[in-house]
Amino acid sequence: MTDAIEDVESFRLRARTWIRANLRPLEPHETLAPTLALPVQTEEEELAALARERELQRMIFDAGLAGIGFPREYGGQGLTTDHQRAFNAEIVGYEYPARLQAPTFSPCGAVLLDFGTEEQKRRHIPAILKGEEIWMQLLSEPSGGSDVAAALTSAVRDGDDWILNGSKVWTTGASTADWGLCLARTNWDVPKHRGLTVFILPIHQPGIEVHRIEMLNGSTEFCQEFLTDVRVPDSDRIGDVDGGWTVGTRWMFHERMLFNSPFVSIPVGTSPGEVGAASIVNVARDTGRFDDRCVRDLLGEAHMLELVGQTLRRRIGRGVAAGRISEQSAAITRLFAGVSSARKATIAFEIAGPAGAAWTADDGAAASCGDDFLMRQTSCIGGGTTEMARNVISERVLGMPRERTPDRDRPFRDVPRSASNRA
Amino acid sequence: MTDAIEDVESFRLRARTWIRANLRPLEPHETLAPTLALPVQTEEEELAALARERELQRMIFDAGLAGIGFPREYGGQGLTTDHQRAFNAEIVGYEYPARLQAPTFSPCGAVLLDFGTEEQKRRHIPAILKGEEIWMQLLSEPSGGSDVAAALTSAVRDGDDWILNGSKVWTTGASTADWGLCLARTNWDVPKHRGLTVFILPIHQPGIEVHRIEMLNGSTEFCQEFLTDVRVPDSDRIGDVDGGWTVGTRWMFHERMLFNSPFVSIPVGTSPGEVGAASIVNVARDTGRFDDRCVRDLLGEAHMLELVGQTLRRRIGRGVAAGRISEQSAAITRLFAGVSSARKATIAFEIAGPAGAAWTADDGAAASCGDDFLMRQTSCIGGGTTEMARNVISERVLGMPRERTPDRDRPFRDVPRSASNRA
Amino acid sequence: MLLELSSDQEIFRDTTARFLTSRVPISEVRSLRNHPAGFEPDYWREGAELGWTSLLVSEEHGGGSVSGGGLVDLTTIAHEFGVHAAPGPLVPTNVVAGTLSTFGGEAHRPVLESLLAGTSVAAWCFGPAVDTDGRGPAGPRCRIADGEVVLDGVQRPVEAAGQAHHILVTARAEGGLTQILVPTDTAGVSIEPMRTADLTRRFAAVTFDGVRLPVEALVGEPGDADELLEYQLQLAVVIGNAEAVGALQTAFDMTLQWAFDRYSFGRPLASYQELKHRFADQKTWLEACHAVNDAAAAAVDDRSPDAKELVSAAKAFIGDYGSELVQDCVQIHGGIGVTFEHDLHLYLRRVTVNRALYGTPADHRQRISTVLENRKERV
Amino acid sequence: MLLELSSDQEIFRDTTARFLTSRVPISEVRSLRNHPAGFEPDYWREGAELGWTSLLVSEEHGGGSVSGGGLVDLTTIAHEFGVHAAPGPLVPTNVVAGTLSTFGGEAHRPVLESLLAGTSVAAWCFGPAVDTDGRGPAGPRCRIADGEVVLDGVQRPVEAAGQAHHILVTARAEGGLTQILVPTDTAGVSIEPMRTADLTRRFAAVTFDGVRLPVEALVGEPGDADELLEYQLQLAVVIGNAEAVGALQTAFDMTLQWAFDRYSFGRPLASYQELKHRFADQKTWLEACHAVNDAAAAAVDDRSPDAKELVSAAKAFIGDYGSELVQDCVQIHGGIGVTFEHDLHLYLRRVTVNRALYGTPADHRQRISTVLENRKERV
Repeated sequence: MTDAIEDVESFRLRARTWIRANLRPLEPHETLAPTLALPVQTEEEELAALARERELQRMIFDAGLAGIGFPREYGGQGLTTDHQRAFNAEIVGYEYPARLQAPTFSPCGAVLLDFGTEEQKRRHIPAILKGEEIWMQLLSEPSGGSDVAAALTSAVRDGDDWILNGSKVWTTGASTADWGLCLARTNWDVPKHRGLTVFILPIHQPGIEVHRIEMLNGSTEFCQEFLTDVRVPDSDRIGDVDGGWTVGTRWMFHERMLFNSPFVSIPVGTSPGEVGAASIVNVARDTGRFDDRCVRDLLGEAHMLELVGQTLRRRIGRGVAAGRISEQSAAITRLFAGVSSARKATIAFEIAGPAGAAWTADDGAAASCGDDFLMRQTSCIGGGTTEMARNVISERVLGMPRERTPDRDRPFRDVPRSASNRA
Repeated sequence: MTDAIEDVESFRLRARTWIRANLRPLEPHETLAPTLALPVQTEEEELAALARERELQRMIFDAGLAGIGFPREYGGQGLTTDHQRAFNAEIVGYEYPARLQAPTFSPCGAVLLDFGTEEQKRRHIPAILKGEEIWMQLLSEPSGGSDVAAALTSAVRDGDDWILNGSKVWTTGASTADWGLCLARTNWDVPKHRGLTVFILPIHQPGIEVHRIEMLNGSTEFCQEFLTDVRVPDSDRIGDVDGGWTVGTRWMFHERMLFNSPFVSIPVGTSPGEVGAASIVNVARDTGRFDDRCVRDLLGEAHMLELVGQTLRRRIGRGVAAGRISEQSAAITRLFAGVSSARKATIAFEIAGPAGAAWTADDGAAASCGDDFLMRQTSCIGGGTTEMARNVISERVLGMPRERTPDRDRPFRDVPRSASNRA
Repeated sequence: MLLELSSDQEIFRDTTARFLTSRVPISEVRSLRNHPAGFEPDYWREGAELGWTSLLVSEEHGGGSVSGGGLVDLTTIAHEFGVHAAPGPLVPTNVVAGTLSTFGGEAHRPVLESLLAGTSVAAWCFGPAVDTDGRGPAGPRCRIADGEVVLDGVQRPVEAAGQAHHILVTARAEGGLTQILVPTDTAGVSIEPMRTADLTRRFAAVTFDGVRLPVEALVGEPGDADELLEYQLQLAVVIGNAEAVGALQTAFDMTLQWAFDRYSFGRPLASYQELKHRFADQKTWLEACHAVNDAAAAAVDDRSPDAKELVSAAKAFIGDYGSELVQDCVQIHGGIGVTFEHDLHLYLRRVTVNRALYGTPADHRQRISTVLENRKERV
Repeated sequence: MLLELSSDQEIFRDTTARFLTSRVPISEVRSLRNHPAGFEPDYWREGAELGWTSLLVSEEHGGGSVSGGGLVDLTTIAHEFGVHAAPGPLVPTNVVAGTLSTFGGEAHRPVLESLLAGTSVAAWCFGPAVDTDGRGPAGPRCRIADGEVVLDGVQRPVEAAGQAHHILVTARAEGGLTQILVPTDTAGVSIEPMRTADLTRRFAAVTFDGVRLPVEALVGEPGDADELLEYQLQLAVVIGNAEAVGALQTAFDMTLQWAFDRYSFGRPLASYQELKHRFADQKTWLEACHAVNDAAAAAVDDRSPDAKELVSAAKAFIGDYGSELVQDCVQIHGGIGVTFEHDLHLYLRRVTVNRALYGTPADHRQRISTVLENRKERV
């Protein structure tokens, strides 16, 4: 009883028409994707921006353009990555709900779609697509680093409920989110991957205390949460008890695939959190160094990295979509993006010269290069480190022998851990 | 009954006076240190050059300047690394016996000095210092790669003799050497390090068959030897039976320390096998590109690497000599030299432009850049790979945990090996 | 190469792959180092019958593409050339054939036909090209007068000049850059072979000393060859890149297999994390090399406005990262990887020589920055 | 820092190390980010009593070195500044003190004395310096007439200009580069604070608008400051490098310890081969940073002919490799390494800011190539 799905080009035209008629064109210089390096927003500004985005999302929903890859029965459009890509091309240069895309639509919405019960999906996915629910991920922990499956946050069964205790870190949007997706340990007597369970829970409740983390550049985008006796009904469990790693694996896959996802709108050409090659051109202009052949060499390199990154993303995205290469190949895109972004930050800093050490507003585009350089490794850390990406590529894509993991076959409570996290 | 040793400055003056009076100043362009990238010599040319060097060495011996770090009782001067360094400064720009230094004086001569019996030392060291004996190393094997202790060449006891069978590779000077230092397996029923023994043997004998290896650039400097029932008297054993790894460790230490050795004369500023920064300047001149800021950037980088390498070698050499840092720190020098040499070959190739692909004699210094680039990794492979150097630095210098070595505690005959070397 | 070829493209590619496997196995390639031309005429003629020289030529001239994108199709052949370290002047012959089909006059038709038939090959002088810093001797100059073109100067290195019947030359004339198709047997043309880091390709320095030709030898409008030269450069770079990517793919596959087979300290090399991570980088660079050159090929076929920057990004990236990739393959092999006996150097050579031809990575980064400079708007 | 200090040098270094540990522990350094000057006057005065500002000053003027090599001695102090991420204008104050002692006239003696006593600090304008490409606004210009110097122009960034009583300025005059010691309270001097990536150092843009001073304010011969400026640049670079190396040493030690303490997948990070090899690279670069800057310091002290190239090699190497080293420390720490709460960024800042000051690595590579160009002989 499925309808034939809408042709990509007719969808593109429909999207284009609606976007041009309803969305505000961006001013030159206006950026939507928040990056660590941007001037810090106040909480009021953040809330106001978000309110506007909820409104925009509702408009998009009402126009029949929301949730391109989500099934129609949950309020989505039931279309494909190609349709999403067409939308991403059309949205370039227009205001759109940038903050809602990740982690709300994906990985959170995508995980709900993959593992949620019918009831959970009906309750949350339409609300997400209307801009009514904003979600956050409660995944990383202070003790864990890249070893996400070593979560120490515990969930203990209590009748029809679970009681959660522990701490999560590197979350974003804790002050603005409505719901969270949370990975917790439900069994300490089995190896780590087999004792995890995923829950969903409302964020604003007394048992959850939120601390902002100040980054070295003054940004306070990230938070740490302390969960104390947070009660979650079993009906808000996602997937099986102790089956959380199955969910978590998919969760992290969606995270890596953001740029090739049918769930997320990202204007073509965007690389959030990156120092773009175009802005490096402005650094060269504003320092009056465009004629220096060495500077031109660096500009050429930056732009080369950007073009290669875009074409690589397209190749891997299509290859995965067509089933020609494994989903694990997303790690290739992630690795390239991280390393090339760090290199671009270095190039900008080099071109800025002394303005990288000290600057005033007169320095134009050169003014933020020093702070960006200090933060440059975030592109190789956030969203899974480049080290983890290299592990995935060598072991999962190339099939090389797995690293020795002494925690693999022993009860999690007996696994050696960092001095600071030992019992 | 030791004399007070000669003061460094008075030694320097003595050396200077003799060198200027007796040795031929080099022509501009003349190089002595053979590198892989040089035009191939014919065997006759090689032999003629060597005969001249034996003659020079005898002159140096007669002048009381040979074997600076070797004890006087074996014909040496009983002096220090500082004296050797003074000699290395004075010899710059003069003809000297470059081919005799390594591996004859060190590691071969140095190993004899460390582990030889009194009789072995009296027989061979004076002969070496007079230029009468040229030595070669029979160390690496085709199966072994970096794992030198996994030698498959076997030595079986037969009365007062040993019978050697096997194959050695990456040897130099096989056609010109008189004696060889050889690592062989004498016990297969213990872990690999505990079943090795070192022998010395004359090279020109029927049981030793030599094949030249053609490198991709046409050089045939390296050989592979096949040893068939080579009989060695037990009196030509170096060190204890099954104690060969003690000898081997020291042997490789001498190899790493060549540039800071009291046994070896290397003109200050030489880096054998390397593309020198000075020759890169000539590439820039001969391609008419000295005024290109990008080329100047690369020239600056090449010269920077050279200066840093020199100062690093001095720091590590002095630190080891003074006992401030462990002997294992020589791996730091080796790593830096390998990586920076590869980078310099790349810089030269980049500057050469199309002359790196095809050239005539008109291209001057640019003419060899393509072949040098093809061979560039030899600087990171020969004399112990950079990977091994990184292992040594992390494990021995920094004390980080050792790699898992499944061969460590099991009889060598049971160790897993490459398909091609399995029984 | 594209992850998904059409079935026509796949058949086309596979035919060449099988031909190369049987006609120029690696042992044959190795022995060609002493062959004066680097390839056998029969081999080239049979290859031409498989379509090696017809993809950039229009159907009316006897050519035609498989997919509608002639350069994209040609990259599948070039990829196989890299995979097999195959001999033959693929780049210059195709550049000249494509040029003659689009811009050549009636006088050039017989030459074009012989290139299509594989009975002759062509050389292409990469002239005073576009944004590089004019290193090397000044390129040729020409005068046009009395129905004649007179050509003087030197060009080097020129691939296959010694094997070609014709050389397409770019010369400076009073009105601007001008292209001329020069028969190699014309009086005043002398060809001096050069040494090379390649085994099977042959390069020469070509001197033109008062070479006189009728104006029919001109290709395109005299004084107006800038765009033509730019287009030729894009073709040459993309074909050369595709060869390099094929060579990289083989070197990578070979080295990965070696890491599984070779044991050190009782473990396969493939079990060492540091090597695993290097293979992860290699794989990433390799996929990126495929991706950017495929995009560049499509952009050139489509005459897309971003063709220039994509082509130069591909050249710069494959030149630098490809070199590091294949050199790391050498490193992982150890000493055996730099012996003549081992196959690895055949791929190393292809990547190395292609990096140095038609602009180094640094030259192409300058080209990219020129594109950026000409973009007026501030982003 | 040198592997072997003399016992006098060791006592000297250790005194400062202990002083910094007690007076500016890391918690104090972190809180100084809101301090207008970045350091307390008492702290600086006490430091001066430990010899921080006297090493480049001759004994007759009340200074003196420990070992005979004043700059080498000073690098031991600068090293401790880096190790402790310590505040205070060590570079400009020493550059000015050293300059005034050697080239200053009687009129400058009181200033020199106050610098030695630590009762004031000085700023130094790194002017139109040597072989860099003159980026930024043109430096100041001056005229000398009627017993007066008149100074106009802008200089930025100038370290500690807002905290200094005097600024040593290099200006272009008709006869050539000229240096002038300008009291910051002179009419026409305005000082605008700049934002910075540092926490405790303060930088400013300094504008000179018709500033008039008596000719006694001149330092050295007017029109003849090229060599003086070169010498000052060498001092500034070596001192800044020594700070950076101290910071690198601490960052490295801290990260190595972290690798031993932190477990991932049931194993300490230190057991992962890929990380081990990165630590091996880090250790190699770190030793190389020590080695080349120590050699540069000695060469400057000895007025050796290779001082210029060694100083620039040190700046270029420490700038590039040091940055990669400390960024890799961040990477190994993961997210916590870029939080304000963690100490690592204090060292990251020191290395980063020092890389950008007094010529970037690229600027210093150009300087090296000038040295090479001026070497006439072909090697």
